[in-house]
Amino acid sequence: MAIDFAAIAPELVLTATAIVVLLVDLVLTGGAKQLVNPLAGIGALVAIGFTLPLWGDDRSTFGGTFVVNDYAVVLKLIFLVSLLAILGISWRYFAESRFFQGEYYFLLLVSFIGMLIMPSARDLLLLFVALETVSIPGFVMAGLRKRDLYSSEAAIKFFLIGVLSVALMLFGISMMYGFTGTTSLSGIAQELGQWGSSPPPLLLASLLLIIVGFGFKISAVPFHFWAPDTYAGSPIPVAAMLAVASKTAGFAGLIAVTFIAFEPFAEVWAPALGVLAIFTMSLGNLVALQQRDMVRLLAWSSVAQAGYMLIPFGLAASGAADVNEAAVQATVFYIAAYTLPNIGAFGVLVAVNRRSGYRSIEDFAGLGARHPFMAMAMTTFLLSLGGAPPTVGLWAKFAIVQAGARAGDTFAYVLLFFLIINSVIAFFYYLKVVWVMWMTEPRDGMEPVTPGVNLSLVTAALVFGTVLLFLLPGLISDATAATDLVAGLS
Amino acid sequence: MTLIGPLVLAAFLFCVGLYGVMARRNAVLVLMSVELMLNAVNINLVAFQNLKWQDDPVATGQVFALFVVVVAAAEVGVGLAIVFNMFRNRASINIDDADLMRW
Amino acid sequence: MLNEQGWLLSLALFFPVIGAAIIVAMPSEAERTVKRVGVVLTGITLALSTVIAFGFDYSSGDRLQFETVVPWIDAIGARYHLGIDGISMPLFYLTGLLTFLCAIYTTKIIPEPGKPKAFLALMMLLQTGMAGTFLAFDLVLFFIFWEVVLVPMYFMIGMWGGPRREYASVKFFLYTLFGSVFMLVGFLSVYFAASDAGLANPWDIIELSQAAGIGTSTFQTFAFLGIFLGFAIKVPVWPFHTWLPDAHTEAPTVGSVLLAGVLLKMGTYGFIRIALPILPEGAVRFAPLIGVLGVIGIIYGSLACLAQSDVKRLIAFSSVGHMGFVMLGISAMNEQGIQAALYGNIAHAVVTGMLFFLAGSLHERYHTRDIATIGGGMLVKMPRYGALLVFVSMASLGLPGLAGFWGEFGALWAARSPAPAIAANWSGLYLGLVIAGAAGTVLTAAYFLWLIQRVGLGTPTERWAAEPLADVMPIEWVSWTPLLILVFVLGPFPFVFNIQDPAVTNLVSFLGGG
Amino acid sequence: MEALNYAWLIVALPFVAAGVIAAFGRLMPLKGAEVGLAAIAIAWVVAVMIGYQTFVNGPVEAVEQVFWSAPLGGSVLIEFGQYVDGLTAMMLVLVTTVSFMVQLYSREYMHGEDRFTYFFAMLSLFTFSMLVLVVAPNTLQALVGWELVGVCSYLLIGYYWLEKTNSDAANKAFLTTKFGDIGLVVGIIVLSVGVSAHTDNVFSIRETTELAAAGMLSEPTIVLGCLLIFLGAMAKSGQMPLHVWLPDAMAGPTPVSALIHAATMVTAGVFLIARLYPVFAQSLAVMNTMAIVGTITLFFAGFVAIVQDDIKKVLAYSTISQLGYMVAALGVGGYTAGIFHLFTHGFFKALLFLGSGSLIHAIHSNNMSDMGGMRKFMPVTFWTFVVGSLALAGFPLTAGFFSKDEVLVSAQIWASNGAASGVSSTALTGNLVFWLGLAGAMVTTFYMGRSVFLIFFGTHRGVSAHTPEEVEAEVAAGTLDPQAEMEDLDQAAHDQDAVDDLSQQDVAAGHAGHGSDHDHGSGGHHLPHESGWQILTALVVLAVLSVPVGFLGGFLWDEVGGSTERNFETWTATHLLEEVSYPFLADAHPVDLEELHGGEAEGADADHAGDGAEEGEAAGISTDVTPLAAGADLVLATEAEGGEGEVDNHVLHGAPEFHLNVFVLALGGFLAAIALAWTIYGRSRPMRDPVLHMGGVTTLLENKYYFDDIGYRGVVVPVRDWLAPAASWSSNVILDGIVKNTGGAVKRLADVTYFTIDQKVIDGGINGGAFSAAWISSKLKRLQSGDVQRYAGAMLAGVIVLVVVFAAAR
Repeated sequence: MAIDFAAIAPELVLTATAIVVLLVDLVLTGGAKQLVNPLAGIGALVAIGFTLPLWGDDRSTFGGTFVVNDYAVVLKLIFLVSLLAILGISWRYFAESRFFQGEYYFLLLVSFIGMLIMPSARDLLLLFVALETVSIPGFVMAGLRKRDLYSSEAAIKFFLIGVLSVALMLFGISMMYGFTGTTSLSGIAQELGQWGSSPPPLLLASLLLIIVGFGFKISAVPFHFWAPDTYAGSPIPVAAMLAVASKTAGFAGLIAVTFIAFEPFAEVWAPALGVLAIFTMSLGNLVALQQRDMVRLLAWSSVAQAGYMLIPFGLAASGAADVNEAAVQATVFYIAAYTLPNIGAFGVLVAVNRRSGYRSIEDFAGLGARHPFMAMAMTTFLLSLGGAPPTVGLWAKFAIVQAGARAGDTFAYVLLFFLIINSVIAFFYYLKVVWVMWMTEPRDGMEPVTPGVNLSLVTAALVFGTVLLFLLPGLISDATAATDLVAGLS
Repeated sequence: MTLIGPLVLAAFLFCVGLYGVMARRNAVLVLMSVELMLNAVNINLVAFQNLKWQDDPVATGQVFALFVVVVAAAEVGVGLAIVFNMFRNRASINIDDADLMRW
Repeated sequence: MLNEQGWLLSLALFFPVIGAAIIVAMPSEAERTVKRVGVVLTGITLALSTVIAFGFDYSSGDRLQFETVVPWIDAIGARYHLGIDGISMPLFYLTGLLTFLCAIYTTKIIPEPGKPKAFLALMMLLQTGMAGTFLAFDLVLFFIFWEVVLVPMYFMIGMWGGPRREYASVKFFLYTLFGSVFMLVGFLSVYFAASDAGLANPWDIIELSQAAGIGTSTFQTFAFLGIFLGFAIKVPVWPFHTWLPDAHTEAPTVGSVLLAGVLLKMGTYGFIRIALPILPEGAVRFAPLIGVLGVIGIIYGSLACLAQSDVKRLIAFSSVGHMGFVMLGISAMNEQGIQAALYGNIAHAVVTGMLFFLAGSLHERYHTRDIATIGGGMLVKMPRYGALLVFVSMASLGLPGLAGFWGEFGALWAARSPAPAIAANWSGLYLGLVIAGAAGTVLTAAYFLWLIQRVGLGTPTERWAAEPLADVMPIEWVSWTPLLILVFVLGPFPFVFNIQDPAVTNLVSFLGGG
Repeated sequence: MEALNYAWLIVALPFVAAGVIAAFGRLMPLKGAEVGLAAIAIAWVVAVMIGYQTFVNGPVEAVEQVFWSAPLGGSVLIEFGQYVDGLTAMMLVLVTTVSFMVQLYSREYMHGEDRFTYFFAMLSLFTFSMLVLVVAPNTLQALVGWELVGVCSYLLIGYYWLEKTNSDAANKAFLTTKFGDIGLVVGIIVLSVGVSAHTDNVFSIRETTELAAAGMLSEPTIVLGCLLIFLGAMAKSGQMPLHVWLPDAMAGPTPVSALIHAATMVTAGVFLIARLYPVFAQSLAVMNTMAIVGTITLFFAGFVAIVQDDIKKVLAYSTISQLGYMVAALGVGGYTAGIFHLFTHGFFKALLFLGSGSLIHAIHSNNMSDMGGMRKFMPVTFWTFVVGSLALAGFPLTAGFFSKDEVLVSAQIWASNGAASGVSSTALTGNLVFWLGLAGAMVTTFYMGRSVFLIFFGTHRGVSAHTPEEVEAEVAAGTLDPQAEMEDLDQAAHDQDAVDDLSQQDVAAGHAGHGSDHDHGSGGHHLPHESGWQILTALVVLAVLSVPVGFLGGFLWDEVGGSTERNFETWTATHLLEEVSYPFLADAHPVDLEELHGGEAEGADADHAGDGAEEGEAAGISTDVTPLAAGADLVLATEAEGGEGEVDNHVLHGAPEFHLNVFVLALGGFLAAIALAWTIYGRSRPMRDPVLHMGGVTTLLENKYYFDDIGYRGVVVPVRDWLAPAASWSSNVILDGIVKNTGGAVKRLADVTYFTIDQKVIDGGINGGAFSAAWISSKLKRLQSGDVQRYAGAMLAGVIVLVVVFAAAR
């Protein structure tokens, strides 16, 4: 049982980079410590270089528990691109705040190793390990500003809810193992298929418990409570990581368990997740309306986004391969489309926050006059999050609606109805920010916005990507649609 | 040995842990309650392996339990660090006090 | 043949984007230059449109000309399908013309807080969105252009608007967005039904139209409902109109002109181009409702006008009434009705666009739009301006011989003899609609006369008696004259009917199945 | 005949003139008047040529040309063109003549006005609009002209728009006629949609009338269409109860009033009915409606005229009354009678208005109470005014005499036709029109007599006796409250007048100079003097015309050198009209279109489907109105001179025959009324004369009226104090009140619509959605308590709910 090193090359590269970063950080001192950032970036680029050749290949190793196919490649690329973006917005932020740079980048890279594993994992055990690999560094990163009460509070909330949900999930896994005798996803699917139409409630309960573990990760209502507090307390790049990459990892895991392992019981979990979707997007948007703190606003908005991404899950049906296919494609597309603007929004936040500590909506007053580029970028990102042109966010919403229309049943239209209502509500607060930036005067004596070259470039790249993908959504959709994702899953 | 004994024990342990997480205010005790829950999971896994799925060649349940133990250790390590940091910051490990951020 | 050069149309469509980029790249200190360059750039766009208008083969207006078909999003089979036919042609040209005139107008009159760079750039982006809606023959492409319009308009209202601009701009944005998502749901369900029906290009508007009805009657009804909501909000059809008065009242003059002149047309165009031919059975079911809502809009808009104290708001509500006539024409679903609706579109664009120009200049001079504050005597203070107001008001109230008449009359005529499928059940209702619609013309006349009397006639009040109020300025003459000429010419010479006729005949043939 | 092809020139010239005047008028030496005059003069020449050609050639084939068309959708076309036949030619002559005279007159009358140039442009435009209607080959073009006429009248009535009352009047005129246009528009639509079942050329008047005559249009289409169109005509032609705008329209300058009342506005309704007459004739209900509405109008409007003090208002009500005659005539089958009256009335009413304008010009007041004895100052005005008044009153051998006679004769024939075919309602309306028409003629005579006496006889009571302020006060009062003026006439109340005067002056302070055409300021009032040559030329020309035009269609035409084959009836009739029969009368026969067109191909004087029996019956009809024998072709029933079945055997007309009974009755009525007027007003105006305030002399003068008292109290008082006030009151209070309250109600409805429904319900609903979202949001955010253990609890609760709902419940 030889190990296919090509298949795990990206993970290996990131691991090596993480170790190198840790070592280099020991060696360097003072301002030179910040060089670990480009180092990590190079590692990420190399990892991308090892990931791209995997496109079009179906590989599997570790006894079939680790699978690399196009679906996994797409998600890995999303992770690596977001890693690059997060590195971009982290550089100045951490270089100037002078705490634990090496550790931060190490933790970040480790967390991403977990993420890279997630879409490839085809065993509950590997999924669990991957999840923990994502989470545990996250707990630490959330509390990285260790002299900050908010940061430690963020960490402890994140940690407690995290371990609780993992405990629940593990309990579910143990029960599932008891019922099926296997932890392999396809094995579980086979076993479940034999239960027919009347499974014991305990089996369904364990199924739901497993889903809950990922529900925490994607911050679905009611497992979302940690998210706003943690985002608000964490360093902003960490919040970006949690909102984007960590959430994507959660979705990757959720896709794996639901569409592969629990596919025969789609009639149980699909409506459950559909209802969660409704609650998640509605609550996220409604509470976001009231936020004054930009990070919290983005946090709630990302809760709401998770709700949108959950909609396709609500459409799934066992045995209906085309519908499930469309659903997975929609979710993956949405994730891809959501990554760029969301990191970008946090990036602008970093730019404004840098040196001034500004983070409330009022602090964005007159940004259009103070720093037109950043205001323009933020506008683009917010429009994309809302789903308005000229941004890729429009296609994200399009994809969800397409999946809904594809399913075409009543519940699908109910979900779409809530999607529409929520899109409107969401724009209400996105536009509020836009309004504050462009149509209000800056307060007297405001600090200037000095994003620095690095951050500006990253932001520009993200704006460019957001708009480019609007013009040519095929760049993603062709990738997501060309491969048979569901078939590729198993 | 029947399966029922270990399962009831595990369920009991899990509920105790859950209660601890919900009700204890001391962060360390909350951490320990989490450990209880994880151990309940371990009991489950091992019990199912040995009493129901004995012919599993790779002994999935036991292997899984090992992983859980390791991860739990890591979690507790991180958790204690976080609690410690919190104590340093506000001289309290009462998790009720951690409500700076809300709404 | 010139009319086979698809790239020309794409160039004309996307040149404003290039223009916007050029404007943005200019230094913001050189405001005068920026404004002039804006005129030149929009002028080039208009020139390109003119070339297209000359190259267009009017005798075969039912055929798509200047057509481009390029694969775009393979995953869903969406294509970049542009083209222009007799129905699109007037609207497309009008978009270019109005934007050009707005750019001219902006050289002298730009609302607070200035910033001509941003203003002109947004205007040009808006132009691409608007024009694209009329040229897209792929539902996805259409939807994209449709949505593209939102953002520039939001900024235009939000940055250069009146005191309640935040409220108005957000309302405009959210309301339209709300409708457009429903529309998207409708489009997608049509797409899947068309895929099931085996269409080669299930997004293609032409193919969908030629399929003459996709899916079951029930499916069509529901799909139509979704699409109806999207378009109806844009039109706006009563009772989805409430964003309009706010948006118009707060928008800067140029924004109002484009809003009334082109944006509202997108809704009716959508009905005619998409909703009716693609979902004929659904349309037949909805037609009486559309007709009733249209007539309610006519009466209701007029009554609301009578209650207004703000000139601009009054004109905004008048749009509700005028679009009611357009909807009445659409609801008849016959050639006359469609012709009337399209003609009403054009006429309303020209006339109401002109009225908004006038309202804007009124505000420039009096610094208020309150009818009571102005208090009359405009004809004494500004005779030419007042004469223009009277002239355009007359056109707006549907005076025969001026632009506004044919749309109204045609709609009423068409509603008397609606499509056979409708006439079979609803003949009596439609007669009632005709009478009520005709009664609406009286109310329309009433509020315009009232406006003229309260603003234009009589002696100036003390407040304004000594105030020097400039009569129509040269720049205003320049930017208004083309519209004034159109207001006049479209009356006795309704040539737009001729342009549209082949295309409308062709389009109505698709409705036959219903 | 080739002149007919150039009818468009008549239309185009005023339009070009209007454009040129508007653009360059201010730069010209005569401020644009020369352009207008030149254009209308050329147009007049062409019109007269067309008129002559159509006249000498008898009923001509209509020349129909389309210059420009556009598809209204599918095969339905919008067409602009011309349609010239006798009726068109008649209208062309009338409109251009009156317009020519009015423009000439205005040169002097409007001299020195601020917007002189504008005024002339508008006059040209007004003329143009009416001509568009006149030459319309289809109802759509007619509608265009119709509405343009409306808007031009709006612009001209509101000419003195500095005063709100004037613009109010303009609004009222426009909106009232616009109300009627609902009917017109819908009527045209109904008719054209009906026609569309048979032909593509749906708006064509020719096609519509032919199809109607052939009985191919359904009954509902005809009844609904015609009644709706008639509603439009009612508003435009001032039929009760939609006449309310007409008296107010006197707010415009007097030349405009002349144009409106004689040629360009109010005649439009009658003309359109005449145009579509074969359609209207298809339905008894429609005909009866017209007859009744016309009768009511002619009778009651006349009474209102009696009590007016403002000379223009007298004339306005008289116009309404005369329009009633025309409509009534059309309603009783008197096609020729109706349009003949239209034709003659145009001349003398223009004359009267211009005459009154001449007076007003001289005296700066509209009120007859300010005039008196004007005969001495303005002899030409006096004589021309008298000619006009006589014509209006129907004095023998004047134009009005012939035309009014024909109306009455038509009514009689109609009644007898109805009786013969057993259609009782026809008989009823015929008699109604005849007798009330006769009574109305007396009323007409009386108020015209009163006016002439008050203005030209007696002594001058004008501005020379008052201060300018008082003049203005009276002007104000005159417009404000005719009722008050009427009471002024009452001797018994004249002491009260001083008080009224005072209060009126107060009122006037707020309405300085309103209602008056002329506000030349108060610089030096002197004795009135005769107007200049331009005004007098117009007066004289019209006065001269007011007599002979009547002969065209009168029974004396033969005697003065005309020919029975070439008279007004042959002029204005069409072949189709001759073929048309009333389906509701006995022996109806739908027109055979094939035959009609075949006949046209053969020649203009094709046989009009006559047969021997018909001729025999027709020959039996004597000059006095003998009921027709049953079975006769009643439609064609009148005279049949020569019995040759030639084109002079007209249809739908009253005969240019001498009807002794009618003549005697009419003349008797005239004499009685004029005598009465003379008795009361002949020598001096009985009140408010300053002379009356001179102690004993006044008493003496007053005693002279003891003689008049009996007639006064016996006839005048009841009529004036009861009937006329009732009519006036109903006109001013009820109908006007309805109009006003309609306006108020509409305004209230508008307010409710906007403020309540729109802003509160609909918008409030939408905003309410937003606010409730915010409210819910503010509550929901409390869930985020900050306590991590509550989070955990919520999470656990979520798990339990999920499990219970989705797992256990299965």
